[in-house]
Amino acid sequence: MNLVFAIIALITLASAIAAMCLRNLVHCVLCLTVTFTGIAMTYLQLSAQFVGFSQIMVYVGAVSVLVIFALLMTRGGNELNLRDWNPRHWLIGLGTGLLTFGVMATGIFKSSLTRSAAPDSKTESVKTIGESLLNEYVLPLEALALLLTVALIGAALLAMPERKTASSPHSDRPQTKGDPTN
Amino acid sequence: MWFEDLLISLKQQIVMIAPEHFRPVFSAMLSTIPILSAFGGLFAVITLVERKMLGRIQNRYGPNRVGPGGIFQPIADGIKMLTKEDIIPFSANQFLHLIAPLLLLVTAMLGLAVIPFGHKLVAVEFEAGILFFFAIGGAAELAVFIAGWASRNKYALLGSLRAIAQMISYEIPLVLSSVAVLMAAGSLSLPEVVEAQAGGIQSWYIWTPWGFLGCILFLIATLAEVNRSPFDIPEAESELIAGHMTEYSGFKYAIFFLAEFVAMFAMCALTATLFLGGFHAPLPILDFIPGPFWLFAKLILLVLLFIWIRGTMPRLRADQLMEFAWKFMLPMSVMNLVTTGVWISLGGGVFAWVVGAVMNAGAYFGWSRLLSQSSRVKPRVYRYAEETKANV
Amino acid sequence: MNDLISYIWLIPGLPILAALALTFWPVAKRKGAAWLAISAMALSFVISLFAFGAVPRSAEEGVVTRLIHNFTWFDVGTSSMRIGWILDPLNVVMLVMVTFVSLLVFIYSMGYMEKDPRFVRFYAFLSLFAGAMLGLLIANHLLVLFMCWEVVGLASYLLIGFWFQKPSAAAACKKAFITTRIGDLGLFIGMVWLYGEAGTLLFYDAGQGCLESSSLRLIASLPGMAGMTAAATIGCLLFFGAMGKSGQFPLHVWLPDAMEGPTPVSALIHAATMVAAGVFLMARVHPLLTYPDAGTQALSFITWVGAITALIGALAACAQTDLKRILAFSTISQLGYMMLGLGTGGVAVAMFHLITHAFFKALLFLGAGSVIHGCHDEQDIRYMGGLRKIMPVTFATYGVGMLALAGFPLVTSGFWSKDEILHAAAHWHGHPAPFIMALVGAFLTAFYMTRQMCHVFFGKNRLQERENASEEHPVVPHESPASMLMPLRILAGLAIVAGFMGTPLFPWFQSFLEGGTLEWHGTALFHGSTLGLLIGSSALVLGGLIVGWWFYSSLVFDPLRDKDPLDEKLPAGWFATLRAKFYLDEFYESTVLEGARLLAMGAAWLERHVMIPMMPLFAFGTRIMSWITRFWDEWVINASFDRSCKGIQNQSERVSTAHTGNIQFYLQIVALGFVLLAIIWIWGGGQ
Amino acid sequence: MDTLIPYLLLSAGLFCVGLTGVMLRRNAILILAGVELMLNAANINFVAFWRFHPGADDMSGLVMVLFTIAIAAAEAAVGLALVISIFRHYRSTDPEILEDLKG
Repeated sequence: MNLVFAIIALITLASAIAAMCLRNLVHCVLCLTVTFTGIAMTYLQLSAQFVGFSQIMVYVGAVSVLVIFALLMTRGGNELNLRDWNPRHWLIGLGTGLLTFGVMATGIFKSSLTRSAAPDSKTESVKTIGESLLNEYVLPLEALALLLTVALIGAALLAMPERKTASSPHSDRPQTKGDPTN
Repeated sequence: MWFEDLLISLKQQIVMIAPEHFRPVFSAMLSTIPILSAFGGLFAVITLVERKMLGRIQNRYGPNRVGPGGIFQPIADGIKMLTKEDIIPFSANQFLHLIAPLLLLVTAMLGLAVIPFGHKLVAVEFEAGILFFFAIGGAAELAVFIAGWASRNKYALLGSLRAIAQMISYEIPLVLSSVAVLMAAGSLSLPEVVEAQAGGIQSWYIWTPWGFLGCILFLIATLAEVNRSPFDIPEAESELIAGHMTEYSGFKYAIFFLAEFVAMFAMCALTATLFLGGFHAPLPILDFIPGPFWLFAKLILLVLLFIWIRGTMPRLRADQLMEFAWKFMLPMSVMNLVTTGVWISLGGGVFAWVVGAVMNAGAYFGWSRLLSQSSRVKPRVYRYAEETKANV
Repeated sequence: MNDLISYIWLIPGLPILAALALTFWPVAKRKGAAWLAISAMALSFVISLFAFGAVPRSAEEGVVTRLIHNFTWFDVGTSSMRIGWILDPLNVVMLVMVTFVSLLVFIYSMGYMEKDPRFVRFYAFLSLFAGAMLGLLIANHLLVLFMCWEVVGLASYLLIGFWFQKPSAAAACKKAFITTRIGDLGLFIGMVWLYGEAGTLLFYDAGQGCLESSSLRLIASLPGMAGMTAAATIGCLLFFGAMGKSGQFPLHVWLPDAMEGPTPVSALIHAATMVAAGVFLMARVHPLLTYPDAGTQALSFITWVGAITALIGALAACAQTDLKRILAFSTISQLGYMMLGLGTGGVAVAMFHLITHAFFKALLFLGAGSVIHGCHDEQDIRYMGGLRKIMPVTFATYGVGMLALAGFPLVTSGFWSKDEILHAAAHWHGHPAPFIMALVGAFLTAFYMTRQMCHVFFGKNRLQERENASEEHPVVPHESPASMLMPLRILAGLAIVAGFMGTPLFPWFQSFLEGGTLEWHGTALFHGSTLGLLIGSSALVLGGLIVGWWFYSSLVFDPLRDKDPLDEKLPAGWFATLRAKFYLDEFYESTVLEGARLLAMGAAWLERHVMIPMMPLFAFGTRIMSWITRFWDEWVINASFDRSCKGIQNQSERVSTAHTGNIQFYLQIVALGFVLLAIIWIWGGGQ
Repeated sequence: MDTLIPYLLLSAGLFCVGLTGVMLRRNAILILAGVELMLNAANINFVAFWRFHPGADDMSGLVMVLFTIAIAAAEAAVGLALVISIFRHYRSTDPEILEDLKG
């Protein structure tokens, strides 16, 4: 049990770090997909099947593909330089990240909540989830439906080509102010 | 029933042979190996049948040289594929190039794990089985992308992007039309869906108005999902050579082929499970014939239907394909959900049947009329060409 | 049968549905449209007959049994708006009469409007008109009644102005609408007042309605205006509405002008729907007026107005030359009789005359329509004449109607119903003048109807002498088609028969309306003053007929060349006054309209000679004010404000350097802040 | 003994990796990916706490995860659309150039 989890966690973390470090963007996304799959495996580990499958369906099936499409659509721009990491304060950023992790880890080890053992068997039933979605959480569910609709329309509108302006995807330079090279 | 019980007890006996620690693994292998071998064999048979049938449709013989009537053609094909040179393009990403067909095959085969082949004959019994099926199916898109991207070939990349766009678009009506069945059965578990259709041909879901429309939508979406003709644009030879498979050869190509067929089998098995009563016999008298037989019979019938469609239908254009998915399939499947809701709230019966039929037929005719009025078939738009012209 | 009450809405509902169908479905064929409207009306008539059978008669004197169906229309907060239908003897006889007369008018219109291009629209309006009137009849709620009342007004506006291409018709429909609206103002105020006092507008509601004893007691005890009780005041206010609708003096001026509409419309307005609404309203709220010691002033007001109207209408009718205008003034006069009867005798007396009048007035108008149709839209009686031979059916039926209107003794319905009114007026305790005015009116009625008959049907035909007639295209009068004659025949029969349901010998009508046992009063005719009054009124009527014949017989008089005999006999100027309808229109013109004009001129003068000269003064004041504020602005506000702005700007320039515009930098700050907080939390021993 | 700690540590690790990526990557798409990572880290916490919660039928944790997944998907869609829209204007997805509001 713990061994399986350790392997999964290791793969997940490693691929997450790879996703945030690699130079090649497509590789980044593929690593990200592995991370998402690892997280789904963690859910299955925690005997949350429904959520795990949802995770695979949404993240592996949809979000990563979306990211890939976005990547392929934003190619060929005026990349400033080849260095992908932010050159100015990458050390500060890294430090902040490590500091955050340290603080969180300290908090986790200090907390008394984490001492309790898991109940022996806890099964998630799809029916119960559905019932609590439609009883207790029906209002958030409806709001979410609205949000998804709005997001769908909004994303389509945002990504639509702007016909009026001259800055079509194939024109050479933007007409907007702000020279990006300074 | 007797057949399934026999199989299960047999498996338990065999598992006992293994040492204690290996029993779970052994049990899993005993569940999977028959399924995989059955579908592998089916793959061989179906490729031959497809070529023969297409030949008949096109007024020619089809393979008839190897063995009597060409029945050993699959074996010959296999040998040919295995002995061909495996070419990896120089600039391709070797690891990803290798892993793509395997990933595709794995996703296709994993889908079979939740299909109930008979009473209690299901490899893994998940409570959210159908969700698993679709989730794994979603991962196939990623495999297609990896194949296209790792090849470092423009045709391959374009083909894979087309395939992904198509699969994502058609996944929505696919899932929505199966949701209708889940609503009626009240469960996400496929064995329970099959149980809900027990009792002969008249209780299959295809005979309800929503089931009928849902089944048709599901079949169309399935065609698109497995890139079969008339939705085989990603592999349109005349446009994209072979799509994401352009840079593959030899055994990897064969694996692509196998994955595609297994995916088709899995989808057909799911169709049969959702709408055609799964492993149930059409008449209660025929119950003595084991369930797997019926499931495979239905599956093969559907596959033959697909081959027939491939032989008769011309290929769609890419923009028409997407318009069809978003403008027709999606509204119809949403409408089908509404109809299902009405059906359930009316509690079935003749009245509900009439209401549902009227709702669905009205939606179909009204919507298709509206669509055909609003958009006559338009010439293909070359946006890139137009805009450059405008800029010049 | 008692659940019929819940379907009673079908009676107005069907014609209104037909009207809607004809309005929104304009592709209907002309014939089909007419038959749709007619069949809807016929169904309403059948339902009305069932309703008539369903209304129970009560054997007890003064107690009326009513079928009531009340329901909640909508809820406002905790209180709910309840409306309802009612079915009682009062409205059931009206229902039968209105549906029947409307049905005949509908059938008649098929012939009369045959060539009109807006035939379908005409039937839509007619159906709306009749439907609204029927809704008014079955309403058990004053507001519902008022709404139907207004729809009746609207439909009358549409129908009177149906030939709106004629300027006179356009003016007439506006006049009708506005004049009745003046009366409606009174009705509306009365309604609001009634609601304020009684708290409900339901007429009958199991003891809670505003016309039932508990509310009546309350209203009768409250003080109203001008020394009257609230009941009397409300009654008077409601009567204002009735005055407008039923053409009572002085709001009767629209009624003669309403003759600009098509003749079937006139028939419908005068016989069945519009003018009857006012009388019906007063009959409906009659309990309010007759509550002991509460409504006497209102009743005498109604009586006087009725008597004056009866006399004035009759007088004006004597001098008119337009065929339909004479009938219009006769209607005004007869409506005056009804109000007189209502004021002196009660509901049954007025309603009896209303019913009989409806039949013979519908007959007269339809007959007049037939004459006009036959004479190719000629309406001036001086150019008619001799039609007796050419239009025999029209002549015979018109003669019956004329005799009924004049009140020819014993055989006609008008005699019996008018006699009831005279009887009631004679026994009125107030003043003898109304009775005498009514007698004079009765004499004049016979006189002017004889005058009209002589002009139209006797002598020789003068249609050729019209300017537009020529030798090549002679204007030849002809008899009307069967669809127009059939209603005439039916109505002629009824104009005679209807009277016998309310003779003193066998007063079925009174007992039906007011309750009480019905029996044969064999000697009632010879009882007390009844006989004298019968003989007296008969003599008056016969006298009127004889005088009329003597004046206007074709043997001695040619309308086109001779001066009107009445003009010769009367002192100079009297006849002109009568012909000009007592100059009432001119009076309104010079008072109301002139007043409004003077007001406008006054306002213009004020503008031109007072406001404009004052303008420079204002401007100068404004300039001075602005000088002061400018000084203040420049030397006090700006100075301090500019300095402080400068300071803020300098400071904010320093602060704004923190805004790098880089989200990642911001996020870093946020993360560090989080780390800081977490450290503090952990350091503080947080769990 | 199986405790919450490894799950929480995994979650914290993922969160910090995502955070660092968001702070340092120069491609807006990968910044969005980092945000997704952070959201997923939170989700792991939800599921882990649900698993270790003694109540039998309380599904709140899972429901929250489902909500988060849906919202994150919407966020990804809108965010990527924004990135594409930005790319059309500036020909770049580097957040550093988006500093028109710089003080």
